[in-house]
Amino acid sequence: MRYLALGAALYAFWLALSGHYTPYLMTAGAICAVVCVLAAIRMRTADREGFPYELFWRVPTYYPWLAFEVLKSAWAVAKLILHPRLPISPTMTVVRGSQRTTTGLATYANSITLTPGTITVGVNGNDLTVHALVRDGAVDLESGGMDRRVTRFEGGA
Amino acid sequence: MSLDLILRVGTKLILPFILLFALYVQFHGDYGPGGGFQAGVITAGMVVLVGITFGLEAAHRIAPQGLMQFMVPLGVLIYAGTGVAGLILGRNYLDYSVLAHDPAHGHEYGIIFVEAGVLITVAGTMTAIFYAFVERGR
Amino acid sequence: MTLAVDVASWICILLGSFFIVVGALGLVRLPDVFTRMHGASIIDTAGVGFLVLGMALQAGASLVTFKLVFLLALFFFTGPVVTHALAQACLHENVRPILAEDRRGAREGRDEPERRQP
Amino acid sequence: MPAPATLLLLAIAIPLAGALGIALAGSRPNLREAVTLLTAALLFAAVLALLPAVGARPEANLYEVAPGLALAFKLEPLGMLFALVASGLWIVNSIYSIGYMRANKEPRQTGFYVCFAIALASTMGIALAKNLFTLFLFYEALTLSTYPLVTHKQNAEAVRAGRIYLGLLLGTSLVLFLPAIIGTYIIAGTLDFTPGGILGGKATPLVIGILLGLFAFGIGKAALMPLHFWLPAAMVAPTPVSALLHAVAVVKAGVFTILKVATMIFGADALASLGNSSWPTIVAGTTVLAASLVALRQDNLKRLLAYSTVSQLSYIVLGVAILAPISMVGAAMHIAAHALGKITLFFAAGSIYTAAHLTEVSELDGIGRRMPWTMGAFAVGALAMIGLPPTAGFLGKWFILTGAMQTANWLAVTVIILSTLLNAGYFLPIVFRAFFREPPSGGAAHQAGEAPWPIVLALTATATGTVLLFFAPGIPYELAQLMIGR
Amino acid sequence: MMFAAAAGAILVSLALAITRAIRGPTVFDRVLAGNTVGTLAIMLLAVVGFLTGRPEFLDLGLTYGLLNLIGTLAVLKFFRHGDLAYDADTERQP
Amino acid sequence: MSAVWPHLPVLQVVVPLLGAVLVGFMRHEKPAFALALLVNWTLPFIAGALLWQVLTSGPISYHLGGWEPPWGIEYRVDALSAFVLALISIIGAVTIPAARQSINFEVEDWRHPWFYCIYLLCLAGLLGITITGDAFNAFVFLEISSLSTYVMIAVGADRRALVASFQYLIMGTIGATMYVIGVGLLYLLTGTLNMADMAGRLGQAWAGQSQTIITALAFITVGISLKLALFPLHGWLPNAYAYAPSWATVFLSATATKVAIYLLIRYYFSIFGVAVDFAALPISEIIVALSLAAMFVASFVAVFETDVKRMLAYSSVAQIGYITLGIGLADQAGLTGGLVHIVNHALMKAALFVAMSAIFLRAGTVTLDGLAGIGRKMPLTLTAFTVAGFGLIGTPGTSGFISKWYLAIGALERGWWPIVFLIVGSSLIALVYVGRVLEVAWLREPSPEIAKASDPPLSILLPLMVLAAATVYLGFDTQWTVGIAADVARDLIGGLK
Amino acid sequence: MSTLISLAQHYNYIITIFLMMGGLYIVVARGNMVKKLVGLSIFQTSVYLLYIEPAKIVGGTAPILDPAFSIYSNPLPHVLILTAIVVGVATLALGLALVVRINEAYGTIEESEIIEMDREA
Ligand code: NA
Ligand code: NA
Repeated sequence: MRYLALGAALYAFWLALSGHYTPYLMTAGAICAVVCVLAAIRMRTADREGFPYELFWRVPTYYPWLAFEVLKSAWAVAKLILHPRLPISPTMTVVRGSQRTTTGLATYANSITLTPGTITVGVNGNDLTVHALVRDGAVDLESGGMDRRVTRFEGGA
Repeated sequence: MSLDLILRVGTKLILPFILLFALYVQFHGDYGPGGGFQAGVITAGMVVLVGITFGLEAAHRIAPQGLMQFMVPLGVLIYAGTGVAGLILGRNYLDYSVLAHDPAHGHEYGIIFVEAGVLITVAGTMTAIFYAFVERGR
Repeated sequence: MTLAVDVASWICILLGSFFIVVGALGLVRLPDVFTRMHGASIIDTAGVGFLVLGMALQAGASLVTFKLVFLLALFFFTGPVVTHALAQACLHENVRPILAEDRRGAREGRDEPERRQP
Repeated sequence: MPAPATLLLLAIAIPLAGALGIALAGSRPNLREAVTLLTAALLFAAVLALLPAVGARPEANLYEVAPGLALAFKLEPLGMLFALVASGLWIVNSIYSIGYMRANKEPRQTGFYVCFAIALASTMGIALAKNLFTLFLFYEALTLSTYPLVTHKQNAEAVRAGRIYLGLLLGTSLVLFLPAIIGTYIIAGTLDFTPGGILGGKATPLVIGILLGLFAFGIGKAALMPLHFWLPAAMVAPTPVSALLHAVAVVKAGVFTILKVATMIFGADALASLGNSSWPTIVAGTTVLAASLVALRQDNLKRLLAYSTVSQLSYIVLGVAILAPISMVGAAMHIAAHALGKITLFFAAGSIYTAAHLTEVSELDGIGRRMPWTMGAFAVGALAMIGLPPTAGFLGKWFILTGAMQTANWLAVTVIILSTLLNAGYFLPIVFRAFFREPPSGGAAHQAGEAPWPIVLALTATATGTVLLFFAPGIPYELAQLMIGR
Repeated sequence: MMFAAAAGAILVSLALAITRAIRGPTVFDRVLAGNTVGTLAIMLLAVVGFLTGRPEFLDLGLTYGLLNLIGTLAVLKFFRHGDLAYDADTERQP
Repeated sequence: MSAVWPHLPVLQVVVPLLGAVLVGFMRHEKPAFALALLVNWTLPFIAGALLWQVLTSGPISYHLGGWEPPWGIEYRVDALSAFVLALISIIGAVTIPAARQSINFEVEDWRHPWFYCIYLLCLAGLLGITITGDAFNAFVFLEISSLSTYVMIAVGADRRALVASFQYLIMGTIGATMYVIGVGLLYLLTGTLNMADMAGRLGQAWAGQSQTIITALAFITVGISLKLALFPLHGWLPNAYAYAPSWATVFLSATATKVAIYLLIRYYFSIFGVAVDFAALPISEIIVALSLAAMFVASFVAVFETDVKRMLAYSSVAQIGYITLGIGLADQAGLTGGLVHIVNHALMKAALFVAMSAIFLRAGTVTLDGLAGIGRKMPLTLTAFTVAGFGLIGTPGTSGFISKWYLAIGALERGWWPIVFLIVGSSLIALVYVGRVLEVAWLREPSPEIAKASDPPLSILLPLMVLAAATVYLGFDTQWTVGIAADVARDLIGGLK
Repeated sequence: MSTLISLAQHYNYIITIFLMMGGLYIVVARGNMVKKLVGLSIFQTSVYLLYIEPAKIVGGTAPILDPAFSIYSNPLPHVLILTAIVVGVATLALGLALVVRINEAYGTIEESEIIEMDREA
């Protein structure tokens, strides 16, 4: 099932890229998709961690929110950088990710890193070590809003 | 270990797509920029990524070293051979129009062969170089 | 192409350019490698995002848009990975961040629960 | 009887073939020497056979290496004279060499004879060259083939001498001679030797003067001062080599080339455009006197002879510089005369070294009683150098002097008279010591005995030749006349 | 016009990033800057592609993006372990 | 035969290329060498046929893939390129037999097949540069040959070979890049990469775009000059030649720089010269000045070298100066001299370096002192060395004399008579450094180290003798050198604006 | 639009020159062989931009010659760029391989130190 989904995704990817829908290229695309799936299997990447298609339908709900977060913090950091006195207060903190799957945890960590102003510098078990450009960034991360979001995205709760 | 959680998840997700993208570039060489070379580079890049993420053994599993070394001349042979085919069939070197009844198709086949040759050589070379460096590092 | 879309795309492109320049500025201005990563990540996210969006608007619903989206996705998935790896490498090489405050101590020393494998 | 053209080529081919034969016979000394003598005899025969054809001036054009660079030979009177002298003296020199090399147990004799033969081939090439390119080719070949002979001993001194020899001869020829040739080619459009010259009226006196300078000093083998010192340096070589350098081939090739260039490249009127008592006269004159003065102060016999050669060569150059036809004749004849005289002297010096191992003039008291033949021959040679009858030396000098008087070139006249006195000043004392001084008691002079017979035979022959040439100067005189077109 | 402006902005940023790459001080600063340069170059490709009506430049951009990623990771891995293909599974201790 | 005939141009390149590929599959030294030998020996026939074809019935144009130029890549063979093709092919064919012994002695075993593969690749690249009529294609071939050259140098036994190779890689790449930048400018200007086409359009572009054209000219000149080691851009050459495997040095010294020179001539006389009036620019003066500098400075350095291979390398720089001098003089005789010297120097240098490889093989040293008395031990080798050495000096009766004769005539035709003295003067310096070696080799007592040394096997001796003989033969029979070169020069100069 | 293109081309040339000078500077100024190679790659990169926009006059004034030319004789620029990239990559790879072996042979990749070691040897 997962393999089929992967194959389908890959083929869609092909068609989207190609733009030339000659029979020759279409078939070639199909074959290539299959080849890739086989390769993925051989690389042992076609598992839940590597291709969590269960989560895909939740993407539209999570990523727009993330994008908005990114925009906000980007604006904040921009102001900091442009501020003549450069009023930063670099802070290290540890936040706990409540996700159960590695995928979920990874998503959380990446989301933190994606939002300007915070970077996941280390993962130890479920504890994410985070470097924040300003103290407030660290603090409201600790408040755990994003953690809950990600957990929901992961399909927990 | 912790490096590998994020690296692993991220990598696992994109690996198959990288390979597909490589093949896409390979087959669309005559439309956009590209063809064999980028395809080869990207393929090799994928192997490298596997290597640095999951270790050399994993890389060897999908790209055996001996095979890579063999691929280098093989690709060139295919490339040059295709040209010679044109020569043998009485046309100029690299003139593929004779490879099929309809010159246009002939050209297409020719291009396909050539691009395949390039892909094989480039992928082989790059991967072999990567392996060589790893060996040196040891 | 309607004026509205045009204007929108222009705004996006302007914003993108703005964020890119700011990010690069941060790369130069900020004091140490960790803080500089933040500058860089502005470029990777907001800057790239807006530029791509702007171009996508220009291109309309076409192949180009698809590719732009892929480009964006690439950045979204790989940017953090790279940054993270970089931070890891820094710590591994004992490149310590300049800190105004370290809030780790308070929250250390909790045993982690066994995570069931996916 | 082969055709003259063939003979021309034979004259060069015979010694080369000889060299090959000698190399092959290397392991068996007697056979090797036999080959040497045979080759020399054959060569002389070939050259003699050419003599009747001189008037016709036969040619042999091998082929054109490149436009303007033809490998070609042509028989000219002067060349004939030079070829005769060289090939004739080679026979004598070979006989002498056999005696000398064996008596002194010299190493690497095969190489010695091979190089000797090649040197002779080169000499023939110079003598019979039809154009400057061919001449230059063999001129360099002569330098290179004689280098191993000069460095024969292969000790440090020989190596140093070799450097000077090669550096100076090859150097001057490449840096001065060659540009002169190129310039000539550009101006005249040809390099062929032509009676009356090829440069006449083609260039300004300045250019002509520069070219003349390049030739005069570029032809280092003529040993004009200050480019003479390779000759004394080369004295380290075995005596037969010295003979080859001074009499048979090398220096003669130098003056021959100068004569040839003067008469057949510049031509009388081109030279005349430089005016009387021009710098060549001065250079030549200075060399004559200076070299004689140096010789006067030498105690080592061979060095003394070397400097005498330097001065004698400049007589010949002087003969050219005077620009009178008769003096040209004199110059030509002096080539032959000096060749015979000087080879006699060197044979004698070598004979003394071989028999008594003496090298310094001061050691020669009474040596004449022990080695009458040798010292007799030496006396004859000395007279030839001074230019007194009954030796050939007189004729050449006399003609040159006449020319100088005709052209009222008093500078030259003075030079000749002064130098004659100087020559007498350093040669006669030697003869006097040898015959009229008491030998030092217990000195080497007491062990009786001449040198081995081949040596004595050789030097007697050349001495006789020196005298004969005075009484029967026919052939050289005729040739010299032909040369200046009478 | 916009694209020209964007191209200009990108060039400026490139200059800044390169200055950082040159100034360092740590090798990681250089890597970071290098990565950023890569990103900017990709955007420049995209923009110039648009500017000159050559959308196929985007493929070039994607390619470059992938290689940029792989390159950076490889460099980091190398600095971390002095060994490109250090086997992850053998790395247990922190 | 008739089927092959029209495809000779491409075969000239494809044969060695395919050879390289096939050798690439091989894991054993014997078959690899055999194949390399076979390939090498076919090339002269192809080149000869091409030369004959060109001389009898004019230039040949071959369109890769059947695309008409300037759409597609054109292989263009005219007298000049055929001349150089023949030279390279013959050098390769003559020297390859000498390779095996030397390579087996100097290079690790597992590298042998690899080496022949790279060598054939290099050969293909050099031939490609010479035969292609496409500016960018020339760049590709240039890099193919260069990269393989770096490898050939790097496999030298001495670790300094690595550094030499690296330095060459840096310089060479800069050169190639500058060349391709220059080509790029021309491409922007004319929209074509076909050389002939380019030449045609530059003329029209000159009016408005002289600055750009001059810039391009500068880039291309510097770029190529780096590859041909024109003084003062020769820094890479001495070490490269000194530490590369002896046989690699033989091949490179005889061909690589020569092909670069060919390319320079091509650009000056067939592309820029056609479009631009060189008399207006000081190019000639600059080239001549640099050439003279090379002839003297490099020769002087050579005099003080104690490693004979390095000495010969510096002499190469000087000799290249002679060739570029001819290019700079750019008159009938001068250019002829330059072209002739390409051949003459290639042959005599090949002879000298083959001799060095033989000496290293037998005596294990190439230092001046190490060569003491070697003449007694290896008489034939040293005889050949001596002959070629005199060729280097330019004594009459050797091919070197012919070259210098024409160069001197050319200088006088230009009215630059002092150059005549400089030419002969520098050959005097050559006399010094060659003389040093000869003196040591012939007149010193052999040292015990070389007691067992003897002349090399026939596989080396024969090529050596052939090359030395050629040095003498071409000093007398010049119809194949001067004969062709004069015509080529006439055409090239005739084409100038 | 043509002014835009010419503008963009100006960028091309600015970058080209910038990269050339920068790369060359690094090659010359740095003793570390890896850095030299990096500089070299930068230097080579300058070429790619040059080939992006063919058949237009440098400085972007009106296209020269009759346009017919620039229509037909255009080997696709990206093919050229691509080839240049291939060459660049190959060179870099070879260079790095050399550096690795140099490091093994000398224990350093600082040119000055290596030269010093060779002088002593
Ligand atoms: Na971030
Ligand atoms: Na050379």
